[in-house]
Amino acid sequence: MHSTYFLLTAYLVIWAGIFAYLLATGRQQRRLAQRLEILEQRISETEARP
Amino acid sequence: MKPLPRNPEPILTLCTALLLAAALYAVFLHAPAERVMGLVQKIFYFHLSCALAAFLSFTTACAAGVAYLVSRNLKWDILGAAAVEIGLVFTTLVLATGMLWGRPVWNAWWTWDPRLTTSLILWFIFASYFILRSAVEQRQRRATYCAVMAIVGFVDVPIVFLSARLWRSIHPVVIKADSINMAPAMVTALLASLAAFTALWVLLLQRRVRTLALAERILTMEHRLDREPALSTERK
Amino acid sequence: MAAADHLEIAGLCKDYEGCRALCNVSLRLEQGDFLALLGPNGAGKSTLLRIIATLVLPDRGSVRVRGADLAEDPERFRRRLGFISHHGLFYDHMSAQENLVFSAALYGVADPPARAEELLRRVGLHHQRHRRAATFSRGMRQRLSIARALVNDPDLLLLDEPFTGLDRQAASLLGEQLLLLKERQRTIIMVTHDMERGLAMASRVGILARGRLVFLEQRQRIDPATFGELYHAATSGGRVS
Amino acid sequence: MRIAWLVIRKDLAAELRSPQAMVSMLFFGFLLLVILNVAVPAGARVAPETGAGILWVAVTFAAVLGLARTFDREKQNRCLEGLLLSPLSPEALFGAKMAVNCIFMGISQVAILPIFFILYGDGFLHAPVMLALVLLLANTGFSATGTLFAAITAGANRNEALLPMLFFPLVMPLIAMAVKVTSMIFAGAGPAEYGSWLQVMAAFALIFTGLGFLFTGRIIRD
Repeated sequence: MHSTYFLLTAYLVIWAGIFAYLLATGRQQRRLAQRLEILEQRISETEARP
Repeated sequence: MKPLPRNPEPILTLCTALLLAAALYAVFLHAPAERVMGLVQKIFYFHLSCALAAFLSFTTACAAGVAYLVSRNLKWDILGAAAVEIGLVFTTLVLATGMLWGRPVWNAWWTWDPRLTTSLILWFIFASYFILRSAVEQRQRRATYCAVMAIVGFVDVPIVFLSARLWRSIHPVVIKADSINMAPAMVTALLASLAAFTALWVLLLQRRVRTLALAERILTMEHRLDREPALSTERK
Repeated sequence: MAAADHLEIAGLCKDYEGCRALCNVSLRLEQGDFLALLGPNGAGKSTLLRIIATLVLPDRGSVRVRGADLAEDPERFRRRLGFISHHGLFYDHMSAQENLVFSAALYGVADPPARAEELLRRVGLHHQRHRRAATFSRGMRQRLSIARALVNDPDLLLLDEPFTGLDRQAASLLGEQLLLLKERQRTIIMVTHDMERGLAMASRVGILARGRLVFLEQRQRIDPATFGELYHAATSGGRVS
Repeated sequence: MRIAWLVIRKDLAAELRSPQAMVSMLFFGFLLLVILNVAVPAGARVAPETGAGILWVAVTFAAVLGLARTFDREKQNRCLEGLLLSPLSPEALFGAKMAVNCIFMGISQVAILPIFFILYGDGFLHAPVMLALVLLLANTGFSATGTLFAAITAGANRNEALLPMLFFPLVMPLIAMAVKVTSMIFAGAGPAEYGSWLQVMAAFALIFTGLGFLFTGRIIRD
């Protein structure tokens, strides 16, 4: 019975690990999207000028 | 500038999810419990799958390193960085699950078994890849250094394994002995989880490549906007 | 001694950090040409020189010397190459003489000590030859670095802003040596933003702006009086493509 | 070959004049031997494994200090550029620097070993020739890997701390094997028992020398 805890922990670790990684990469993606937005704004501003 | 290729993520995500569900079903409901080790043996399926994903990552990183050195095209550097990153995640999982398996089965969290030792040193080598990455500013130089690091690290792995084998030659090769007399349902479960993790690996890799490529493009455009006097605007 | 005749540069491109440092630069030089490359900061002048010197690999394009691609046998090409920048390229812990002997040996000069001796006299460091370079004054260091660059009697001499920061004595010494090399039909490429000096010494003048070679002409056909305007138009105004 | 020899001679002469690398390697090696003596209970004899471990900690940490200085002198006045502008090929440069590092390590070990035997007992002194062979193989592997990564860290920003972090994970198998063989020698085992280890060590040295020659050109030029 004791060994079942290890089994559960192992699967928990795998899912938690993958989930945490996805979370971290998702956050990076969002930050990038923000930067992209600012960038697009800057570009449209410069194009508006002669 | 090239448009990014169409996002294949939804289909891939769906496939991965289905495969993972199938693998979970096969592991927990289809495959029988192992007689000696009991339920804890079920760690093995996903543990080995993580190891496969890690191996795929580092092989990809090495191949990408070679491709970069030959072509000097930065897209290979991005692929390499993404692969090492994912490889590091999966190696961490391999080490963690390995310890959680070893504690009940071998009655020790850690033994200097060749596989364990190799995984640990591999983890160190590729963690240092990121330290190197963050320490080099200049883009092409960083790519070259990292490509060399990935190749050298990959070449080092068999030597690590060989030396670890010589180091503790008494240790039985646990996993191999298992897989030979595995029940057919166990083989099914193993194959299902291997397939699921390969799909997961592909999903993660293409996701990371896209993100890193996007980051690269944004950085370039910011540079360009800052540099070109004709296009510059006031930054707030 | 066989001199390197024409240097042929074809379609050189180089990106740095996603920005164009060089874009499709092509040019040919005859033996004995003295090319002054002008251009504002960041125009790609140094990059071009460093590619010719095989210090940097181009992304695209080739450099050929007497028909042979540099990438194929760079070591042999460098045997006949000289390079002067504002970095001394000599060792502080060695004496002037040791530095020159080492360089001469590196280039496979027949009798390194004799060559070092000759150069020390030429740049006026002979009486100080046993002093460590670290103890040299600025002007002496500059003269030592000129001597170092001439150690192999180069067929092709590359100069990266050689006159900036030189004191009067060193500048006139460098000028003399350059004229000497020019008389002996050596090919020289000098990157500078000093327009007057470029026009005074060169046989051809080129302007590099934003990584492109926007102007290239024989010196005789340039009118110094109007060149300033021309330079301004070429570098700031439009992209001449 | 001739040209690589020039660079070796220049570096050795510079070291002879002001032995910066040597002093730091020796000082640190001695220091480690003394510090690690704390781990040994007073009056107790050290087991061969522990002794070998202590010796190799001192040797490798001293070595990395020397390796970190590989390109130090080439950085003043951009002398590295000067070498790259000369007919010297990057491969010859790598060979020269690797040889210099190997020589420095050898000299430092000649001084560290007697101190080790004084502090930890001369009962270990069994097969000096075999010990020298182990040191030679390890030095070759260390200097090949170390020179390659010294070239990399010379182009990076925080290079003092960077080299050990890149270097140690890669040479870990080499250190492990060296410790193992040394402990067997200390325990009085014959060459037949550790012959296969020496082969793997030689293979490591060979592979990394090859990789060094292969990659130095690209590393230095980018």
